[in-house]
Amino acid sequence: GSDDEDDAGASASESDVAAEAEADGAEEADGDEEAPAEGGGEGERLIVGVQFLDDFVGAGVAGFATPPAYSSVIAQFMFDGLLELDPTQGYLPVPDLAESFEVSDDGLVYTFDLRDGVTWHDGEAFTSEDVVFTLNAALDPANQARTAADLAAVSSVTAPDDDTVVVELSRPFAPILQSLSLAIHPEHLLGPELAAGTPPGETEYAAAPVGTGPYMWNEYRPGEQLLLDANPDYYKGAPAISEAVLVAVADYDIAAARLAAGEIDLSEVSGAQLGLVEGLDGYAVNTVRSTNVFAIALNIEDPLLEDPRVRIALNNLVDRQALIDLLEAGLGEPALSPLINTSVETDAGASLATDVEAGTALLEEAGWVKGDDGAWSVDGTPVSMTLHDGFAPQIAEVVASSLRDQGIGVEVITGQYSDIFGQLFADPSGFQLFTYSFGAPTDPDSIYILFHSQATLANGGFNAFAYANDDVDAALDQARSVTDVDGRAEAYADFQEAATADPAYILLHTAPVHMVISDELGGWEPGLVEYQFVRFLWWNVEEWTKS
Amino acid sequence: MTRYILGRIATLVPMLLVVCALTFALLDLAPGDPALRIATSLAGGPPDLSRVEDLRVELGLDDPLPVRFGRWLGDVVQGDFGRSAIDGSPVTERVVGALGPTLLLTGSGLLVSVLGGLLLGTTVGLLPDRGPARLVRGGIMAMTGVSFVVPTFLVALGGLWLFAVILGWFPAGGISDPGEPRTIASTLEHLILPAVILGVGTNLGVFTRLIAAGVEEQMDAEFVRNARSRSIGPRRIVSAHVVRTSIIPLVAQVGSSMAYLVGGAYAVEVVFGWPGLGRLAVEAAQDQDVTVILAVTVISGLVVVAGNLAADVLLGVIDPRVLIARRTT
Amino acid sequence: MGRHPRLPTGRLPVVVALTGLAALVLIAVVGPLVIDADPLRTAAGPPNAAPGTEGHLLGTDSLGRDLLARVVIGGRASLTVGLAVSAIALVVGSLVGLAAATGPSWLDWSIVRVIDALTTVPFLVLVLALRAVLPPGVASTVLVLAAFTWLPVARVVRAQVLSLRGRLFVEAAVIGGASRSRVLFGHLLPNAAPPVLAVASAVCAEAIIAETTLSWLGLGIPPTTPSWGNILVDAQREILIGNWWSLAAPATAIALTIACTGLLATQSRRTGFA
Amino acid sequence: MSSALSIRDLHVDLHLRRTTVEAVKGVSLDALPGRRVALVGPSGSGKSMVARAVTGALPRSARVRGAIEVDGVDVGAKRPAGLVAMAFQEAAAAFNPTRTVAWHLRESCRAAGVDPVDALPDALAAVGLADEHGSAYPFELSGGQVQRAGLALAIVTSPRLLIADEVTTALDNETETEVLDRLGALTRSRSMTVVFVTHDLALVERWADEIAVMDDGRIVEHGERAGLLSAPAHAKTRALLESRMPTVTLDRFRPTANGATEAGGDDAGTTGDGAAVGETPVLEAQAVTKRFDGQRGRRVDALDGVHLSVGPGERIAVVGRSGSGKTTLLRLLAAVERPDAGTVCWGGEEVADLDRRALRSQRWRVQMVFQSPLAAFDPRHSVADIVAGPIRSFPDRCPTDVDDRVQELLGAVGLDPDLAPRRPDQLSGGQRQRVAIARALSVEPEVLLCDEPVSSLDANLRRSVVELISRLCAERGMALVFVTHDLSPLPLLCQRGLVMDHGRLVEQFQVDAR
Ligand SMILES: Nc1ncnc2c1ncn2[C@@H]1O[C@H](COP(=O)(O)OP(=O)(O)OP(=O)(O)O)[C@@H](O)[C@H]1O
Ligand SMILES: Nc1ncnc2c1ncn2[C@@H]1O[C@H](COP(=O)(O)OP(=O)(O)OP(=O)(O)O)[C@@H](O)[C@H]1O
Ligand SMILES: [Mg+2]
Ligand SMILES: [Mg+2]
Repeated sequence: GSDDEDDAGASASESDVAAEAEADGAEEADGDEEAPAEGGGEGERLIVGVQFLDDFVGAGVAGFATPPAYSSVIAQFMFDGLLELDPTQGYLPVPDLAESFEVSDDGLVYTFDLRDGVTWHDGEAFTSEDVVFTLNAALDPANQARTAADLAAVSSVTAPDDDTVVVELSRPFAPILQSLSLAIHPEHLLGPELAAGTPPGETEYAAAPVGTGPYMWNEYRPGEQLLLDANPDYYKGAPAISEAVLVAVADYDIAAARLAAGEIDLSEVSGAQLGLVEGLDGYAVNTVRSTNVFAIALNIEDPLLEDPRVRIALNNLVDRQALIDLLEAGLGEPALSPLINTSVETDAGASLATDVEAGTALLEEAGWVKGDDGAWSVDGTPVSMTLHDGFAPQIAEVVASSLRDQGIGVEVITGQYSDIFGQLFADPSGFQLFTYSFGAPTDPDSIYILFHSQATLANGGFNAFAYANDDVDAALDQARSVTDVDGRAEAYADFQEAATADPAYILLHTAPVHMVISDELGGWEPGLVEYQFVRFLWWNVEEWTKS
Repeated sequence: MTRYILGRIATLVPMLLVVCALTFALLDLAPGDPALRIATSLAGGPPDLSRVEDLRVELGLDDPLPVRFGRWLGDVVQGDFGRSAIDGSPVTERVVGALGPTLLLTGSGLLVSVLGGLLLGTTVGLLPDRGPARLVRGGIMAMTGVSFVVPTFLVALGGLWLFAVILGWFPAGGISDPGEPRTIASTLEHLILPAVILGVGTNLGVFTRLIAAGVEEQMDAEFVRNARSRSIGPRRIVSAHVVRTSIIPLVAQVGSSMAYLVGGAYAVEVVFGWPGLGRLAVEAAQDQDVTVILAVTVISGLVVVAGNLAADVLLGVIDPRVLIARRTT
Repeated sequence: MGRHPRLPTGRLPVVVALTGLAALVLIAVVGPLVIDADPLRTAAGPPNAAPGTEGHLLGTDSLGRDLLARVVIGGRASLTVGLAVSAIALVVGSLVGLAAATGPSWLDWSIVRVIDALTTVPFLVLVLALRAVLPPGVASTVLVLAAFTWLPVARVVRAQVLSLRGRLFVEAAVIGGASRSRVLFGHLLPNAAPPVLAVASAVCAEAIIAETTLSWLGLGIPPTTPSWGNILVDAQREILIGNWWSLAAPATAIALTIACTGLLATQSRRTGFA
Repeated sequence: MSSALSIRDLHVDLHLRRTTVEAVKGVSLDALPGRRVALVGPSGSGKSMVARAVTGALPRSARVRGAIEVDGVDVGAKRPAGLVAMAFQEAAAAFNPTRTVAWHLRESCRAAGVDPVDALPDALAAVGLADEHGSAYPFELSGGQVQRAGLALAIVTSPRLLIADEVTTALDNETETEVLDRLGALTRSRSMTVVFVTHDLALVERWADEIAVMDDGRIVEHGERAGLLSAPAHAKTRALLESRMPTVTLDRFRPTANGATEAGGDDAGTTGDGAAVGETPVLEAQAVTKRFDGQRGRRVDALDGVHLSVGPGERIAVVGRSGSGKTTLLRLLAAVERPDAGTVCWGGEEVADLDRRALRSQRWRVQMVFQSPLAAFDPRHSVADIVAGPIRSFPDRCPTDVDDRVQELLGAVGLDPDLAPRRPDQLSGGQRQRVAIARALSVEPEVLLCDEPVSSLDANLRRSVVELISRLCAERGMALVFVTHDLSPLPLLCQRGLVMDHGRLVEQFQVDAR
C-alpha cells in the first residue's frame, strides 16, 4: 500500500505511516505467539541455499560496517535496525527497534522512541546506548564502515535517555531513513573490543555475533553452512521454525542440483536454470519482478558518442527482446528507465524504446552514413566500437551482435571483473561501451551515484564517464532535499525526462528473480521487486512455517 | 635412507621460501593498485581516493618488494597470514580450517586413482590385444580415458546429477548434513562421491595407462619367464614382479600429481560445496584476494612437498637401483 | 635399418591418427573460410534449435548461435592450445629431465628443486599470476598451461633415465664411444619414451581440457573468441534441459583430438618407438 | 619304468613381425628318472627353446605343438610347483632387478610349499654362495655369483626334474668342480633327473649319463655317453668333437711371480715384463682400488691395489675365482667406473684428467665384450643398430659403408645376416655373445677387453672366434685383456696371464706360444 493519499506535511505523513506500521507489528506479534503452538514448528529446520555465504557472514559479522543491503541475509535473520524497510509498502521505512519516530520540520532532527523489553540474544537489555554506539562506530573512519558514506549527512547521535535516540543531520537528506535501518550491534560486547583498537572483523564478537533478531548464532562451518537457532524471546514472538541452516552453494547450477536432490528448502536460481527446476516435485518456482537493470555505459567523451542523438539511436537499435528471450527465458522486461519498477517510475523513457527506423533516422541526422552493405561509417571511416565487459559476457555478446546486425561494428572485450573495473578506475578514456548493472531497490536515490556530475569515479561515485547534465543534477539534488513523497516523485519525473533526452546509458532490460521454494514452506511473501544481491526474501522469516 | 630423508627435509625450507618469494613477486606483477583494490572492496564501490593513499601508507605498499616480502614472511613464520584484502577478516583460520577437508578429499581421490589405476592398468596390460579381450581392453581404456576427454568440472557436475540427484545414492554436497553435527559416518557418506569423481576425473586415466604400458612390457621380461618356469602363479607374477616394476613411473607421477590434486580438486570442491583449500583458492583468485592466495600457496606448497618427499622415498624403496644411483652420485 | 628409431608411420593406427589430426587442423584452418555463418551472431536462428534445423547443420546454442560455425572456428583456438602446449611440454620437459638425470649432481639437485618448487605452486596461483601479467587470449593460455605441463614430463623422463642409466647397455654404448647426445637421444630417451609419450599425450589432452576449465572459471580464452572450451562451458547446463547437441559438438571435437593423440602415444609405445 | 621326462614331437615356432622362426622342429626325447642327460649342439640349434618349452618359460611370441610330460604329468596343461625347474642361461636377466636373491628363493619355496628356513641356506651352500650373497640384489653380484644364484633358485625346491641351461659358463674350474660335486650329491640323494644344456664337452664327459645332440631344431643323435663319444654317428657330433680345443690347466703355465706385493708393489718394471718393456703401455692401471657397499652392510673390496700394464699388441689373460674382481677391473680399465683410489691411463694419459669430450674421442681405443651380453644391449635396438653403434660414433674408424661393415662383422663371428633386424632378446645365448664381440671389434680398437667372451659358444664357434681375435691381434697389433675361466684358448691367444683372488693379483704366468 504505497499509494498514500495523505496530503499533510512530511513529518505528519511519516508519523502516520509509522503509527500504522506499529499497529501492524503488534498484530503480527499477536498472531505469531500462537503460531509455534499451532504449527508444531518445534524441531523443524529451515534449509536455505545461499551464494557467497562466506562473504555474507564476513559482512554480517562486521555488520554495522556494511549497508543493510549487503548484509541482508545475516542481518535479517539475526539483527534488527531502528527501522525496517517494508517490501509490501514499496520499501517504506517502518518501525523496528524504534517504536516510533519524529522528524523536525526542517528535516534535520530525527527523534526515535525505542521499543521496551527488547533483549539481546545473551539476555542483556537493549538500550539507546547500543544505537548510539553502532551509529558512531559506523561513522568512525577507523572502522572503515561501508555505511559511512550513506550516513555522511549525520552530524551527531545522542541518547537523552535509555529509550530515546536523537540523530541530527547537517543538511536535509531524504534517504537517511533507509540508511538508519542498518543492523544494531550490542555495545556491551563489541564496544570494549573496538575501544581496544581491534578491527571489527577480528573481534571475538565477530566469531559469534549477538543480535536482537528472530534467529541466534549457533555454529559457523566456513565454506559450508551457518547454523542458527530460533530466538524464543524475539520481540515479535518466537519464530515458528526452530532452526535455520544457511547452506553455501557455489552457483545457481549447484543450487538447482541441491534443490533437485531435495536437500534444501529454498534457493534462488537464474533464468538459465528455470528449465531444470520447473516441475520439480515438491517445489514451486516464484518469479518476482526486479529493479535490476542491465545497461551499457557510454563514454560521452568519445567522438563517436558525443552526440546525444547517437546515444538515443543506440537505445533505439539495440534488440532488447533478444536479450530477454535468450537470457531471461522471456521473463524479463525491457528497461527504458533506470527507475523501472520503483514507486517513482514514469513513462518518460518511451522514446528510447527499440525502433530501428527512428534510430536509423537519428543516426543519419547525426551525420552517420549507411553504406550499401548496411554498414555505418562516419567521415568515410567504418564505425567500429569496443564493448568492455567485466561480469556479463553473454549480455555483451547479444548486444554486440544486435548492433552488428544494424551495421554498427562492435568488438567485445571481456575480462575479469576486478581487472576491467581496475582499468576503468585507472583511466576511463580508453573505453567506449561498457556493461553496467544498477537498480533502485529501496530508495530511488541510489541512482544519484550513476548520473550526478559530482558522482564521478574520483569522487567515489559510479558515474564512470563524467556524464554531466545540469537538469539531471538539479533534479537529483532536489529529490534529496525534499522529504515528502510527492515532491520527490516530481523531482524524479524531471530527472527521467532530462536523462532520456541526453542518455548516459543504453538501457537494456531487467532480470527477474526466480525463487524455488519447497511446498512444505509456508508464510513466504515476496517483496514487490527484488534487486541483485539485495534480497528482501527473509523480511518476514519469523512468520514462516514448515510442515 | 634416514640420512637421505633428513637431507631432503633440510632442503625443503629454502625451497618453500623460493616458492613464496616467487608467488609474492608474481602477484606483485599483477597490474592495478592493491591499495585501490582493497579500498574498492572495502567501500563496496568506487573508493575515496584519499583513503587509498592512507591505505597505501598504512599497509606499507610503497616499500620495496623485498621489504614487503620480509615483513610478510616474518608474520607467516609467527603463524599469521594476515588479513583478507577483501573483507579484512583474518586469513589464518580460514586456510587452516580448509586444510583438513582438502587433505581428506585429495588423499581419498589419490587412493581411488592409484588403486583403480593399478587394478585397471594391470587388467589391460595382461589381456591379449586380440580376440574378444580386445573389447574389454578398449572398454577400460575408453572408460578411464574420461578424464582426458571430459573436464573434471563436467565429470563432477554429471556425477552430481546422476548419482546424487537422479539416483539419490549420495548426498549432493557439503561435508555434513545441513544442521546435523559432523560425524565420521556422515563425513564418509559425503566423501565417497567427490573422492571417486576426483580420482576418476583427474589421474585414473594416466595411472591406468602408465601401469598398462609397464605391465605389457614386463610380462615378457626374462625374469617373468623365469618366474613362470618356477611355477609361480600368474597372480603372484603380476603382483610381486610385474606391478612392482611397472609402478616406478607411477610413483614418480604421483609426486607431480600432488599439486594437481591439491590445487586441482577445486572443481570438485566447488561443485560439491566441499569446504576446502581449492575452493578458497578459486574464490580468492576471482576476488584477487592476494593475502588468501599467498596463504593457500604456502599451505598447499607444504602438502605437495610432503607428498613429493613421500613419493621419492617410496621410489627408493621400490627400485633399489635408484637408491644406489643416488648413493654413488 | 634406420639410423634412429622412427615413428612407425607405415602402421594403420598411426596413419589413422595422423590423418585424423591433420583433418582436424585442416577443418579448423579452412572451415571458417568455407562456412558463411557468423560464429558470433546471436539469434542467428531460434535458440536451442536441434541439429538439422534449416541452415544449422549442428543446431544452435542457447543464444541462437550456429554451432557448426562455432565448433569449426573454436578448433583454431583449442588445437593451437593442445598441440602447442604438448609440444612445448615435451621438448622442455625431456631436455630438462635428461639434463637432470645425466648431468652433474648439482644440476640434478637444482633441477629437482626447481621442479618441486614449481609443482608446489598451485595451478590457480600460477594461472592468476600469469594471467595478471598477460592479456587474456590464446597465446597467453598456451603460456600459462605450458608453464606447468612440462613438469610431469620432466619428472617422468628423469625417473626413467635414472633407472636406465645404470644399465649395462648404456655402459656399453659409452664404451662404444657413443657421444653424450647419442647416449641421451639414442638410448636413454627412446627407452624412456613409452611412459613419457603416454604422459605427453595426457598433456595434450590436459591442455585442451584445462583450457575448458579455465573458461569455466572465467580465466581462460575470453568467450568472444570461441574455443571448444568455452563452447562446452556455455553448453554444460543445456544438456540437462535436453539440448545435448550443444555439448555433443565441442565434446566430440575434443574427444576426436584426444583419441588421435592417444592413439599415437599407444602406438609409439607398443612398437617401442622403433 | 616310466620316463621322468617325455617329449613327443615338440615344435616351437616364434612369430616375429615379419617372419616366423622355427626354433624347434619336432623334438622327441625321453629321460629316465635319476639320469643326467646332456643336451649339446651348435649355438642357435634350439636347446634353450626345448628347455623353455618344458618349463613354460617361452617368450610371448612362441607357439608350441607336441606333448611334454614330466613324471607322467602333462606340463603343457599344468605344472605343479616343485615338479620341474630351470636354471636360465643368462642368470642376470632371470632375476627381478628390484628384489634380492633371497627374496626369489623364498618366493619359490612358498609356491612349492617348501619350508625356506632350511632349504634356502642349503641351496645357497650347494652352489657355493654365502648368505650375504642371498641378501644382495642381482646386479650387485659378479657374473659367476649370479649364475650360481640362478642355479640355487632352480634347486631350492628340489624339483623332480632340473633343467640347467649353461650354468657353469661363468665359473672357474675349481668352483665348477665344487658346485658340480655338491649338485651331483644332491641330485643323487633326491633322485633328481637332470637335463643340462652345455657346450663344455669336458663337462659332458665327466657328468652326463646320456647325450642328446641337437642341430637345427632337431635331435640328430641320442645315446649313452660312452658309446656316443667314442663312436659318434652324426656328422654334426663329429664336427663338434673334433673342433674341441685341448683342455688346459694352470699347471701348464710357467709362473713368473706370485703374490700381490710382487705383482703390484713395485713400479711398472715388475708387471711390465713381456712384450711391453720400454714402450708406453696402451693401457695401464696403477694401484686401483674399488669397494662396493652392498645391502645390509655387505662391503666388498672388489679390487685392492691392482697394477696392470698392457703394452701395444700385448695379449694378457686374467683368470681367477668367481667374484675375484675381474669384471670390475675391466670396467675400470674401460673407464666406465671410477676407481676409489689409483689411476687408469690410456696411452700414458690419465683417464681422470681427460675432460668428457677428450675421453669420448678416445673411446674407440678401448672396447669391451661384456660378460652378460643381454643386459649390455639396448633392448630396443636391432642387432644391426647395436653392431653399428660404435661405428656411428667413430665414422673415421670405418672407411666403408656402415651396412656393409655390419654384414661383414656378423659374418666374421658366424652370424646369419638375417638376424640383423632382430632385437637382442630374440637371439640365442651364443648368438648374443657373438653380437657383443662384433660390436667390440667394429672400430678396430687398440685394446680389446673381453669378459668371458666365448663361454656360450659351441666348440666350433669358440675356435673360430678365438682364431678371429687372435688374427686381429696379430694383423692389427691389437692388444687384448682376456678374462676367462676356460683356459683352453690361452695357448692360442695370450702371451702371459694374471691370477686374481679377492681383488688382488696373486700370481703371474707366462704362456708359451704354441
Ligand atoms: N654393484 C655392486 N655392488 C656390490 N657388490 C658388487 C657390485 N659389483 C660387484 N660386486 C662384488 O664385487 C666382487 C667382484 O665382482 P666382479 O664382478 O669383479 O667379479 P668377477 O671376478 O668378474 O667374478 P665372475 O668370474 O664371477 O664374473 C664380487 O664379490 C661382487 O659380489
Ligand atoms: N625370443 C626369440 N624370438 C625369436 N627367435 C628366437 C628367440 N629366442 C631364440 N630365438 C631363435 O631361436 C633359435 C634357437 O634358439 P635357442 O636359444 O634355443 O638356441 P640355443 O640352442 O640355446 O643356442 P645357444 O647355445 O647359443 O644358447 C635361434 O635361432 C634363435 O635365434
Ligand atoms: Mg641357449
Ligand atoms: Mg665377472
